[in-house]
Order: sequence, then C-alpha cells, then structure tokens
Amino acid sequence: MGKLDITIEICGMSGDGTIAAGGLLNTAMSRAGWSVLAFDSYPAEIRGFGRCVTRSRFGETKQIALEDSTDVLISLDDKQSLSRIPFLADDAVVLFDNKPSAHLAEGESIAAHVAPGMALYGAPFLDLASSASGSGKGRNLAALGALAAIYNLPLDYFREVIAAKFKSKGDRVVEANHKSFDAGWEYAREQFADRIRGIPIPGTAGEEPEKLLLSGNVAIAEGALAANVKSYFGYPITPATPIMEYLAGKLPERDGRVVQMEDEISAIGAVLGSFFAGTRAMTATSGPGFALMTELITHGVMSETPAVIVDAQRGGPATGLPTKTEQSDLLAAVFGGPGDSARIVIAPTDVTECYHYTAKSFRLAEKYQTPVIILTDFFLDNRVENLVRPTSRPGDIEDGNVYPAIADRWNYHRYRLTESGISPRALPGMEGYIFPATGLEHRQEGVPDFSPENHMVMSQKRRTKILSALADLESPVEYADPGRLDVGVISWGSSFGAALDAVNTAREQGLRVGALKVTTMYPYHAEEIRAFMSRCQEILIPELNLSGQLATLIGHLFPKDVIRLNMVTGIPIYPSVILVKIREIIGVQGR
Amino acid sequence: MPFDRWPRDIVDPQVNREKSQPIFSTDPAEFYYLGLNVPCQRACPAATNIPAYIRALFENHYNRSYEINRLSNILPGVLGRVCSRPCEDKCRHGETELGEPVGICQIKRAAADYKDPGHTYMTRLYAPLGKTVAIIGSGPAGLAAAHDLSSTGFKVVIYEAFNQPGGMLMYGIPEFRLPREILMHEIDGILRLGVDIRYGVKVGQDMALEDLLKDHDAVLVAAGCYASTRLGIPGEGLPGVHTGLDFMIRVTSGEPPKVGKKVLVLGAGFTAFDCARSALRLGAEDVSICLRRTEENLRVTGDEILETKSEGVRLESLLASRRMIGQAHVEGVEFTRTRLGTIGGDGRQQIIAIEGSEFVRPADTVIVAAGQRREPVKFLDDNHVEAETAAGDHAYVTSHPKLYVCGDYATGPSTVIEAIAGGRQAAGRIVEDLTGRKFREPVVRMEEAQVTDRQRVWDFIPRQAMPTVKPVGDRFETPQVEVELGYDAKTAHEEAKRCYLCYLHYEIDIDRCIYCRYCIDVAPRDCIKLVERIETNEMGAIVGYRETSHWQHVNAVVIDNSRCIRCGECLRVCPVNCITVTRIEQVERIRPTGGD
Amino acid sequence: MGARHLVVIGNGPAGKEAAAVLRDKEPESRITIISKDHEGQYRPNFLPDYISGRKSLEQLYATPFRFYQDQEIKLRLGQPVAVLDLEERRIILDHKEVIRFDGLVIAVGGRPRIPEPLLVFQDLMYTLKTVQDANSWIDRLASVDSVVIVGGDLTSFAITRALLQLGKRVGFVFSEEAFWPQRCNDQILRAAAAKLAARGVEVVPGRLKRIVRHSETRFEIMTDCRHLEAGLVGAFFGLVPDVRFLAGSGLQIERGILVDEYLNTGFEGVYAAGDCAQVYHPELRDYWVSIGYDNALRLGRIAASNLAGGREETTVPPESLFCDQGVRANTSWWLEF
Amino acid sequence: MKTSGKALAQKVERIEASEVFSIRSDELPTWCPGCGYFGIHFGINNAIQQLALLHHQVVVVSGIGCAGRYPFFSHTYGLHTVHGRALPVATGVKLANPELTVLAVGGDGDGLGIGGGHFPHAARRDININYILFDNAIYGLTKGQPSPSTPVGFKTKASPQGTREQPLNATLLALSYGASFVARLFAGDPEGITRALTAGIRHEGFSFYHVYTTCVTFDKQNRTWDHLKKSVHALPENHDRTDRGRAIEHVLRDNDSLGIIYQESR
Repeated sequence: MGKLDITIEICGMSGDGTIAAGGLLNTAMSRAGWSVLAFDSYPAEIRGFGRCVTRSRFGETKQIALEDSTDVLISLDDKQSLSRIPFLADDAVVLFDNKPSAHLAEGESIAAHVAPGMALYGAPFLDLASSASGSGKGRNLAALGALAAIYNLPLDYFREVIAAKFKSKGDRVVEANHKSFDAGWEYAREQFADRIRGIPIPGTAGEEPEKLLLSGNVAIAEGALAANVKSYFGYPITPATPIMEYLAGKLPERDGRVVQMEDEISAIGAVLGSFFAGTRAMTATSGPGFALMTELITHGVMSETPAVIVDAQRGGPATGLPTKTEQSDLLAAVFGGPGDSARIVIAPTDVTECYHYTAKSFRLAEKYQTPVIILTDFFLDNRVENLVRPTSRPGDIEDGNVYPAIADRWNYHRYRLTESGISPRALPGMEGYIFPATGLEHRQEGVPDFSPENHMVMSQKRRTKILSALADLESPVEYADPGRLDVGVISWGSSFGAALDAVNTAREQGLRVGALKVTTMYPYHAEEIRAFMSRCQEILIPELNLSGQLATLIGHLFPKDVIRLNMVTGIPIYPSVILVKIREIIGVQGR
Repeated sequence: MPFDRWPRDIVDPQVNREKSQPIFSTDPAEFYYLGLNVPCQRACPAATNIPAYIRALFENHYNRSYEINRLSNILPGVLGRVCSRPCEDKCRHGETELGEPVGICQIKRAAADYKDPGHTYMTRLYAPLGKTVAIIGSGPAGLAAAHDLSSTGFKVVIYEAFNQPGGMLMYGIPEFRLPREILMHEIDGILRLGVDIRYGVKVGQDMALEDLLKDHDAVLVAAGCYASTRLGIPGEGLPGVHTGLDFMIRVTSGEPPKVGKKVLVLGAGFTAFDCARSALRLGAEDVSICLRRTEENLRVTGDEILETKSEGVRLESLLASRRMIGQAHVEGVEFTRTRLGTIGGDGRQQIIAIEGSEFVRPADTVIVAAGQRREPVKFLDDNHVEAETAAGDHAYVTSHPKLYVCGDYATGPSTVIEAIAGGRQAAGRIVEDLTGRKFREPVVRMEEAQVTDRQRVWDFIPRQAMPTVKPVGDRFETPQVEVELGYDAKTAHEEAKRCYLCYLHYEIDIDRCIYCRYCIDVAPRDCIKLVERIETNEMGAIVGYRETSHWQHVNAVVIDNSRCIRCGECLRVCPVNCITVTRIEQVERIRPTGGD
Repeated sequence: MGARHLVVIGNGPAGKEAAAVLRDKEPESRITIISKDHEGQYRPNFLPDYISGRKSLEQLYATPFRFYQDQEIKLRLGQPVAVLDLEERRIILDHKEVIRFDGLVIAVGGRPRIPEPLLVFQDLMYTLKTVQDANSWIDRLASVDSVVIVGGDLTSFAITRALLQLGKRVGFVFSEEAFWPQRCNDQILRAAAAKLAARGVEVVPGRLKRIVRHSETRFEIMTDCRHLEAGLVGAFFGLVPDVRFLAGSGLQIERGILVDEYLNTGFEGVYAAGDCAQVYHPELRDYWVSIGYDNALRLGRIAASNLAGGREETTVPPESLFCDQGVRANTSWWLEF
Repeated sequence: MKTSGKALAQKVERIEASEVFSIRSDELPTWCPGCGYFGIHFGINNAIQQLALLHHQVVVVSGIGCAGRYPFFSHTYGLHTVHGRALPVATGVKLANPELTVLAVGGDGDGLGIGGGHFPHAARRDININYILFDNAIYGLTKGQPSPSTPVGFKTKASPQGTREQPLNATLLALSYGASFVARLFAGDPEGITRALTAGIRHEGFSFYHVYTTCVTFDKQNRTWDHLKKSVHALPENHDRTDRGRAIEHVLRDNDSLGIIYQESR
C-alpha cells in the first residue's frame, strides 16, 4: 500500500459500544502518528432505536472531509451494518461477529453481502469477550483487538488508551477491557495468521509534537477556556451537551463554574447577566433551545449586552432530528427574533477554527457589545480531528471591553452616539457611571424613549456598530489559481471541507475551479465575496439545508442566479457529490 | 381479566421468602419436561442424576458425587470407564453452537477415583421378607438386580457359570480399559449385602432350572449373550479364525490365543475394537477392522475410534466377507465390495454386497466379532421360556409365572448401562409381583433453588481431554496398562464447571413481570422470548412458543428452558425479582414400607 | 421466489465447473457457491511449481471474480459450513446463517491427511494444499537448505522435484500409508525409491517413529533404522475429503462421499463431485476416487448436469484406474510419475 | 417453584383473551431493556383497562426526554410536544374537550427543569388532567446529566465534582402548589401505580403522580433498582390523606413512602 488513506467504520446497535470503540481507535491511531478525521452518528434514543456508526478516516496528511467509501467495516450488529454495504470499497475488509446469539435467515448476515474481492474476517466478538471477561460487554474491544491484529497496529497505544479510558471505573474494569481486547487480538493473530495485512506506520510517530484528538465541541470549550471564560450556563441538548460536560470538568479548577439551568431561557439570561457584570460567560444549545433564546438574544442586541452563544445545528424543524447534521439555522441565527436585531454570526469550518473563533468571540462580544453566535453543526461538533494543541492567536483573547473615560464620570451616557456606534460601557461597581440597561428603546442615557426620531437614530447606531465589526472579523479565504474560473464553489461550516476536497480533486483533474471559504456569516464581507464571484463563470453553493440559506444571504452579490446544491439527508455532504455537480456544470461526464 | 394478580407489597421477594418444601410429582408432563430439558438424565437408561453429581464434584464432595451415581447406576467406577455414554450425545453443551458435550462419564470416573479410600456406600436395607430369588448370571444386569432385591429384603443367590463374577465386565472387556481391582471392589460392594454366589454352575447343564424354580420364589435369568453369532460363511471353522467373544474370554482369562502378524477383525461394535486392540497387545503387526458400512455408522465413540487408530489399527469400509481362505490354517478372507443403495426405513442408506466384485485379503488370524446372542437356559425337556415381548422390550416377565429375564439375555446385546437399568427394573417387577408393593418409583422432585455461582466464562472452557498413555508404544508393555489415565482432580473440577446444570429451571413469574426485557438484553442466546402463546401437547407440557415482536401481542416474556444455558444473567438483572429457579430432577422415591 | 436455489459447496475446479454448468442449464435458478477459502479458485496442482518459482501467483488463480458476476453466481468466500441438514434441506454456515437449498453439489475437495499415529507430530510438519500453505513453504525455504518429506503421495513427488530445482537437499521417508487413498506395495515402493535416488534424493529406510524440534529450522527425524536432520519436514499422505461438517448428515463417507455412477449421494438432488467424491463404477463393481484437476472438472460437469435433470454416467475406462489392495483411483498425475 | 407447562400456557391464553394489552401500540418500546418506564407503562395501561376507558377517549401528552416517547407505545391519542410544555398543551386539550381523559407524562428534567414554571400553574388551575412525572433523577436521553431532582453530590460528566443544588421534591412541590390529588409511586410496583391512577383519573381536578423510577443506563449509583427496592415502603396505615398540612408534614419526614398522599375531597 502506498500513501495511506484509509476509512474505517464501526457499525452497531446503540448499546454495542460502537462509539466507545471508535473513540479508542481514533486516540490510538492518533498517538501512533496518523492524521485523523472521525465522525460518529448515533440515535436520539439511548437504546433500541437505532444504528450507531463511527467513521474514521486516517491518513498521512491532514484530512479535511469524509468520503462515502469505506475501506474497513467492523460490524458489531449485522442487522444494522447491512445498511453500510453500499458504501464499501470494492476491496473492503469486513470484520463481523461470526457467532451471533441466534440463527440468521439467509441474507441476514453481513457475510451474505460481501462481494468476492472484499475480505471477510469472522471472529466471535461476543464469545471472545464473554470468555475473557465473563461479560459480553467487551465485544467492541474484542473487535478492536481483532482489527489491531489484522492491520498490525501498534498494540501499546491501544492498551494505553483503553487503560486511560476506563481508569475512572477501576482496575477491574480496565483489566476486563484489556482482556477482551487481548482475546480479540490473540484470536485474530492465530486465526488470520496468513491474512495479516498491515499498513504503513507514519514516519512521523514520536517526532512531531504530540497531537490531541479534539472534537469540534471540545475545541469550542478549549477555545472558551483559552479566553478565560468564567461561567457556563446551559441546559442539556444534543449535540451541544458535550461542551457543558467538558467545561464541567475544567472550569472549577480555574475558579469558574458550570451551572446547569432549568431551561435555555434561563441559560441565555444568566450569560447576559454575567457579561453585564463584566465576566465572560457562554452558553451552547441547539435549534430548539436556540429558538427559546431568541427573545433574550434580541434583548442583548437592544440593551447592547455581550453574550456568546453556540448554536450546534441539528436536523429541524422543532425537535427534528436531534442526532443528525444540518445547516438550517443560518437565517434564524442572522435574522431570527423580533425587530431589526443584527448581531454577529460566525461559523467555523473545522475543529481548529472552532477553537480560534470561540476564543475570539468573547472579545468581539465585549468590543461590539452584542451577542455573538457561533454556528456549528452536529458533524462539526462531533467530528474528531487530531491536531497539535492549539494556542490562542495574539489579540484574540484580550479584554474587548471599551471602558468609559474618566472624564465622563458622573456624566456618563451609556448609549452615547459615536461614529463607530460603539459606546463605552461601564460595568456595575464602577463608581460614577450608573446607568439602566433595558430592552425598551432608549435614549443615549438609557432611559426609555419611543419617539420616532430616537428609534430611528438608535436603530442606525446599533446597525453601524455591527457593520463596523467587519474589520475584526475573518475575511473569506480563496483557494484558487489566479484568472478566470469556470466554477467557483462557496461553502460554509462543516460542508466547506468537502467543497475544498472536491475542488482540489477537480483541479488535479485539470478543471478551472476554485473555492471560497466564508466563515463570517453576519455581517459579511460583501466586497471580497463579490471579487471572487466576479472571476467565476458560475457560482455553486453546496450546503446542508433545503432552501439554500447561504445562497439566499449572499446570492444577490452575483449578477446571475447562483447554483444551489442542497441536501437534507442528515449526513454530511461528501466531496464526491460536489465533484459530480462541478463536472456536470462544466459539462464533463462522470466523477 | 382479574387485576388482583399482584399478590405482593413492595418487598424484595428474594429476601423475605421462606424456603419452601420440595414437591414430588408424578405428572407425566413433568417427566416430559425433564426429557426435553435435562436431556442427559433422560438419555441415561438408569436415569442417573447427572447434574447433581457433577455439581457435587464441583463442590469437592467426591463421596457425595459417587453416591448420587451409586444410587442409580450401581457401578460408578466401572461405568466411568466403560459406559457407552448415551448422556454425552444429548448433552446441551454439545449442541451445534455451544461447543462439545461435558465429559460426564469422565467426571463420574473422577468421583470414583477421588472419593475417600475408606468411603463405604451405605445401602438402605429393609427387614428380611423371607423370600428368596435366584439369579442366573453375575453380569451387570444380574448384579444390579441382586443389589436391589437384596436391599429390599430378599435372599438372593446368584448362579455364575464362570469362576469369577462380573460377566461381560470380567470376560468381555479388556483390562487396558477396565482394571480388575476397580471391578472387584464394586462387585464386592454388592455381594456384601448378603448375596450368595455360586461359581462354576451353568444352569440347565450343571443344575436343573426346575430345581431352581422349586427352591426359590422367583428366578431371574440374566445370563447375557454368550453365543457368538457366526457369519455362516465357508471356512469359519479353520484354525486361526476366532469369534470375538471367545477371543476376549481367552484374553481376559489369561490364556490368550496365538495371533499372527496380519489380523483381520470382522465387525463394527465395541467387541471388534477391543479384539483389534487386544490383538495388537498380543504382538500382531497389522490389524484391520473390516466394516460392511462406513465409520459414519459406528456406535463406538469418536474418542475410541481415534485411540484405536492411533495405536495403528486400520478401519476399512465397504467390505462384506464371503468365505475364509486356507487349508490347514486360515490364510485370508474373500470379500465383496458393498455399495450404498436407496434410503431404507431407518433413514439410512442400505448397503448391498456387489456380486462379482470378489477379492481376497491375506490374513494370519481372523476374528469374527459379528455379535452375540443368548444361549437359552433350558428346562430338562430342552424347552426354554421366551420373554413376553408383547409387553415391550423391558417387560421382564415370561410365560412362566416365576421366571423372569433381564439384561442382554432379554434384550440382545446392548450396553452395560442398559443392562444395569434392566436388572434394576426387573428387580422392581419381581418385588411388586412377590409382595404386591412398590418400594421404589421414579418421581420428579422440585425444590426452590438458590442462584448458582456459575460464571459465564465457564461456558467457554474447552472440554478437557482425557489423558491417555503416550507415546502409544508405552501402552504395549503389558496388556494390563490402562490406556485412559483419568482426569486429575483439578481437571475434573475444571470439567465439572462446564456443566450448565440443566436441572435448574428458570421461570419468569408472569404475574410480577413488567415486560421490561432486561433479561432478554443480557441473555447469551435466544433463550428468552416475547410470546403471544405457549403451545402445549396433550400432556400439558410445553412444546413451542409463538413469538411476536408486536408490542400489543406480547402477552408474556418467557424463558425457553430448552434453549436456556442456565447462566443466571437474567436473574441477576431482573428489576422486580420475578425470575425463580427451581431445581427439578428425576429421583427414586423410596417408600419405607413399600406402597401400591 | 419461484426459482430453485442451487447450492454448490466448494469453489475448487469441480465446484466452479458445476456452478457454471448449472447456470447454463438453468438460467432462471438462483445459484450460490459457498467456499471456506478466502481466495478465489486456484489450481492446487500448480502449487509445487509456484514454490519453485516456475509459476506466478497469477497463473495459480484460475477464475476471475468477473466470471461469477457475469454468470450471476453468488460467491460466498471465507464462509465455512457448520452443518448440513439434509432432512430440512438447509445448510447452516459457521456464522449461523441458514441457507435453504433445492439442489446441492458437494465439491469440497480434500484437506491434507495425517495418519492417526502421527497426529502427535502434526504441528511439526508442513502440508501443502492451499496458496497460504505454499507461501509458508516459500517463507521457510528461504532459511533452510534441507527438507525431509514423509509419506509419499503424488504431490510429494512434485514438491520433491520443485525442491531439487531450488537446490535443496531432500530426504524421503516412505510410509506404507503413502499413496493414499491407496497403500504402497513393495513393488511400487522400490520403483519410486529408485527413481528418487536417481535424482539425488536420499531415500531413508524404515518406519517413521518420532520427530523432534530443536529449533525453528532444525528438526530431527527418527525412523526405526536412522536419525536424520532437516530444516523442514513436509507431510504428504494424500488428502481426505474435507467433510467434517457432514458428520451426522446421513451421507456415507469412506475415502470420499459415496455416490453412485451418476454422482448422486442417495439423497434426492444432492450430488458430490471432485476429490471429495468416491464414485461407483458399475463395470468394475467397485468405488473409485478421482484425483487431479481435469478429473475434478469432469465430475463437476456431470454432477451439475444430473442435478439439472440429466442422467449422465461417469464413464472412466477401467484400465485408466490404478488399483491397489482393492482401492481404485483415477489420476492424471499418476501417469506423470 | 416451577409452574406446570399447562398452567403457564393457560395463563398466557387468559392474558391474550382478556385483551388487556390492546392498550399497547404495535411498536416495541425503545426504552433501554430494564428501564423503570416499562413498569410505569404497565401500571398506566392497567389503569386505563381497569377503568374501561375507551382508548380513543384518552390523550397522552408528553414533552421531550425518554418519557416523551411514551405516546408512541400507547394505543391512545398521543401528542409529543416540545421540551417542558406538556402541561400547557394538555390543559388546552382538556379545555377543548372535557370528555377526554388527559394524561400528561414527562421526566423530571422536562417537568421540574425546563417546564418547572408550568407545574404550579397547572396545579393552581386544577383542570382535570393527570400529570405523571417519571422521576429518575437524571437526564437520560442526553446521556446522563444531573436533573432538578438529582441528589446533592451526584457525579456525572456535567457535574464531575458532584451536584451542589438541593434536589426538588416533586411531591412536596405539588402539595404546596395546591394540587388536589397527589400520589407517590414506584416503577417496580405497577399495581400501586394502577391503584393510584384509577383513583386519580376519577378525581375531578389536577392529579399529580410522582413516580420513582430508574435509569439503568446512566445511573448506577443513586436511584437504582436495588436502592429503590430497599428504601420504598407503603404509607403508614393511619395516614390521613385528606389533610394537606399533615400530608406535607409526613412528606418532609419520609421521602420513601408510597401511596395516595393527598386527595381533596370533592
């Protein structure tokens, strides 16, 4: 095997330990020096309802998207795994439990669907775990053990990560899991002695700085910690909860706190209160919770109080598809809520950006005295990449507060009109600057005033302030050769990786195409976007919503209609889909 | 539907329940249940309580384990070596997906090997009844009958044609399979009950059957099958041609015949194998067992076949002998090839000799182990009495009111364990006929059981191999070297762990079940079912389940004991403690004064 | 599903050929081949030449996967059969999937045979049946220069030739168990020994008693007359049909699955072909076994044709059968030797 | 002791003939095997059957959470609303058609957390709805965070140092909110649930059922089957269920007694 690029998938029923196995695999592979991009999907119900799939792409170079073709499938439950068959590569490797607890009718076993040319490895995961540890729970580890043996993966890393994962549950649990893993490993060593495959170990193992496995959610939490966030207020909701759980383990050490509130309304309320008093705080939620927050978010806009809100998008509307990915809250994040309530909305495209943009959002919120919404989605939140521990960029995390001048003491107007729209903001406890903040329309002093002139002036002030933030926000990034392009692909959030992957492949195929990454959703960099568009024959905007929300937001910048590629399948968009569309637009057949 | 089916307040039923008394049942449905769910005990002709003795051995109660055996099968130490093991064929652990059967027989032997040297089995004795029974033959059937009759209070006299007791055990089974001191020890345990034995008396020849009938209240013929079946082919009388039984009797009596270099054994039973292996020990170099069919149909166990082949004996299939060749001494056997025909009534393919395919195999010695039949014990007028076969194979009675038959004599050649079972049943028949009372009867005993300490990992212990003398050459130093060495105590314990203990019955109390399916989640196989209906047969025993996955139709969650491997996981997780365990086993009820 | 489901167990030459013929005769039927091998069909008779380097891996593989796809034959690789239930007409695979069939051809070929008295030395000896076996030989031959062959079946001569071509020293311990399914007679043994000796092979007298491993590449082989050393011991005692899963199925097995001259096992719609079949010859009034690639193809064709409703007899000229001690075999290899 | 096969088969046939399970839907519940919700489901079903309520005259309204799934498994009208809002929606249903028997079901997070604001007002309003609180003291569907009824010191990923907040006592809340019917029940005692519901559904007014139950997947330390089975017990025989003050006093003393704690006489 030459350059390494392998996608390994584990599929089982919820309760089979699928996700846990995927996590262990990713960690071990990362430690061993591989580059990792992984994404799990699991059902909303804890048990019974459905299928869990972890997909991990390992490579020598950084992976930016998941592909739709799987090289290795580990089936922990054949009934569930049958649905994965269409995604298998022609030479895929399939590991399955060849001693299920009951007879299967013809076709119910995954073995029935493995085409010649694929390689079938049967091992009795359940029995191996049961015989090694007395419990079938370790079947996922037995499966991992078999995988490790077949691919000759470095064993020590697996043993380490298993020990680390189960340490908190006591030595006996660690031992039981080690035993299950070893049982799988030994079985495979023996039974598949002549079918061991092996993959190249990256030369970088041990040389580069140690890499961390970070999910988007953890990166957000780490970014917040880098910005020295003090409080997290939240309410459990998939897929945002892991941010709360991660911070719950970290904040108390730093004199901070996580408070689980009774609902999302109180969560955003507490965040606003905290910022009002000058302390950094945040909350994270998903669509339904975000909807509950909209009133108080607009309160933050009106009262010019900072807040940091992560909206981890999932399938909607309403309760929707809690465990599926979608990018359909964009317009709600930008425009949602009563009145003209412009606020800052940013959307990272990968795990590293999750970290940096979150870190920076606190300063933005303070400086522009507005709620800042970080839009992520289920895929980005849960996908795992391994990267060198990020550190905050200069300037990102500094105090953004604009304090009033000494001269204004005793004569302080909280909402004083300025050129930029930014009014210096005093914090409670500062003597001589007392003011009322309100969600009612108000004059510069902060007292209510509903006069036509005042409402006009103050609305304009708030809008000017938000637009002036553009200078501090990330500009779009072009990935293209100079000159005319047949197709320009603009994408955002978690879909951008797939777009770039597709564009890179298209460029390798000799097509004149380019990509534009947009991470600042509102206010947006109209000039830069227009400049990119102007050298493109066609603009293609792939995104995971039905109406084309980014296309709606920025499409008017292009003289023609932009071409929309919309999917609401609940799963990430694959590069191959975008590539096919690019080729179709240009008029080339096939992939 | 009555809604008062919640006979409990909120207490843990496991904690406060009083230990209930065992129940004894003679309901045929319960016997049917046992047949389906404790297949080993059902397979044993003597109904040995196998799970109980394996469990006793597991608890290191070797004496107890031996005694449980002794209760049913009289000769545990002997059977532990020579039993045909019908139980193991039926062992749950040997079901297709579950591995290999438990080494039931070897555990039996271990119990005998490791019981206290001074351990004496205390037989329950009844007051003398003042009646006497004569038994012809001291083989396993005669000994078993003597044991039961004697302990019930009869005076028993055995008439034995040979000079030593044991019948086929002594004369039919080679010493490398059954050391004689083991045999004698257990026979002594029976004779000790006050059984008289007269050696060297062949009834009908040395003594008149009429006299016996006159002197005793009953006479039981347990004379076995000592007439060799002949093939009825030319040349069988040539020197160098032996019948299997005669060959074995001479070997076991210490006067072995001379065997040549090339030996052909014609036959497919245990005797054929014993003859072949004995021939090797007498110096033969090239021994073949010639089969009419193929190995597929042998009754001999797989282990036995492997050991025999390892010693160098060859098995040759599809051979039908036509005649012995030779002038002054046998020089060979002419065979025809056999071929398979259509499927017969027994579901097996018929084997037909092919005319015109004759060929000759040279041989220096030929042993015809084609089976035995009984030699009738005759009256003075040369008549003999036939068993009343109309009443079934094990009817034991004959047309003569005082004359009974049992063992191989009644059934034709069978196994040791069948002979013992037959002897005991014949004794029961005699007791009932002579006293009008039943002192022993099989009943189903049920008792609430505590959860066992079985662990799931034990289910994955492989069957412990029986150690045999290796290298094979060492076996031939003397003909007495016992080939199977027996488990050491640790191995026996390990093997005992493997037993699922099928005598434990797991049941969900529908009245208390909340249908949460926790048990199904932890079940190791599809042993717990969501059912719409339970199907029963005319006896009222469960024969099937109509399963469903429609919530509306899930009328009960039930444990299918015929799939259950008694791992106990369900019981450990049940949130409402609605799973009960009953120890259910077939035992012999002994009536102090006898009953109807 | 109106169409019949025809199942072939085994993807060797006989099995593959049977499936192909079935497809030809029954275009509507569903056809499945079940094989325990993970690889596609290969030619075992080329393995010695593969070891000596005279044949490439590609030349070993006889049938590309494309073939099965085009013929709409479902090929299940790496899936051993656990139970054959002729009564219910179903197969239970090792992984507990249950496959029902309307017609069946058993063409499982053979596995290397080790005589029972030598089973204790099983782990010390290399056998040669599969491509993996051959690869193991190649690996090990890289570090040893002497090999002792025990047994003496037809493959043993091919491997001996291959080893000589590779420049290895070869010792040969004949066994009376050789030439399975036949037994050696003295005449053949002497002839074979002479031929081998002429080619530089050391033919060791006596009967094999013991094998001792001193290290991974040093073995001591003891006969009742001689001790000798070698870096590798190969066991060649012929093949036995690979039919453990048939135990209890009701099929009769001697040196192979017994079938009549039409290759029927006695059960309706159930046939056996190839190395695993022992075929009745009406003219000879005896059973014979076939060995070799071409025989396997021929039997596979006949079995399939009869399963599809034909009535084709296996016709082998009696004189082409080699007979010894009542066992007959037909082999193209024999002529070669 | 082993039941005879015949008796067992007959028992199953009797259950089938009684059609007692026609109140279940066709879907197998997706709750984890061993979940206490099965016991509650069983108890509620039996109450509906025992009262001979017409299935189409029953509406089950739920919020979000594992208990929110309830309507999918019940052969009644069902309304799976959004998080915490079961009570207002149920109120609307009942007011729109007083003929209907309205059951609002939800978990502790749903009813005491996000929907906590609706609880007092439903009690105060005293509309004839039945509110069954599945209290397992944890957020199960989101994989184990502390809920408003989680005891102090309970460790989860979201509360690694242990929770600090005092748990809410839903029974006490209901009593002090003025609910006119309050029962405390246990998932392992479906018969008790049935008994309380048959009384409460007949009760003209807001009936509150506080059911102690388990989360077998995410709570292995606090409200487990073992702990609950040991701690719960019946109300004292002399308990006066007509006196709100005494009821409150009792509940302050005893957190584990089961039964109908308070019922306003009408």
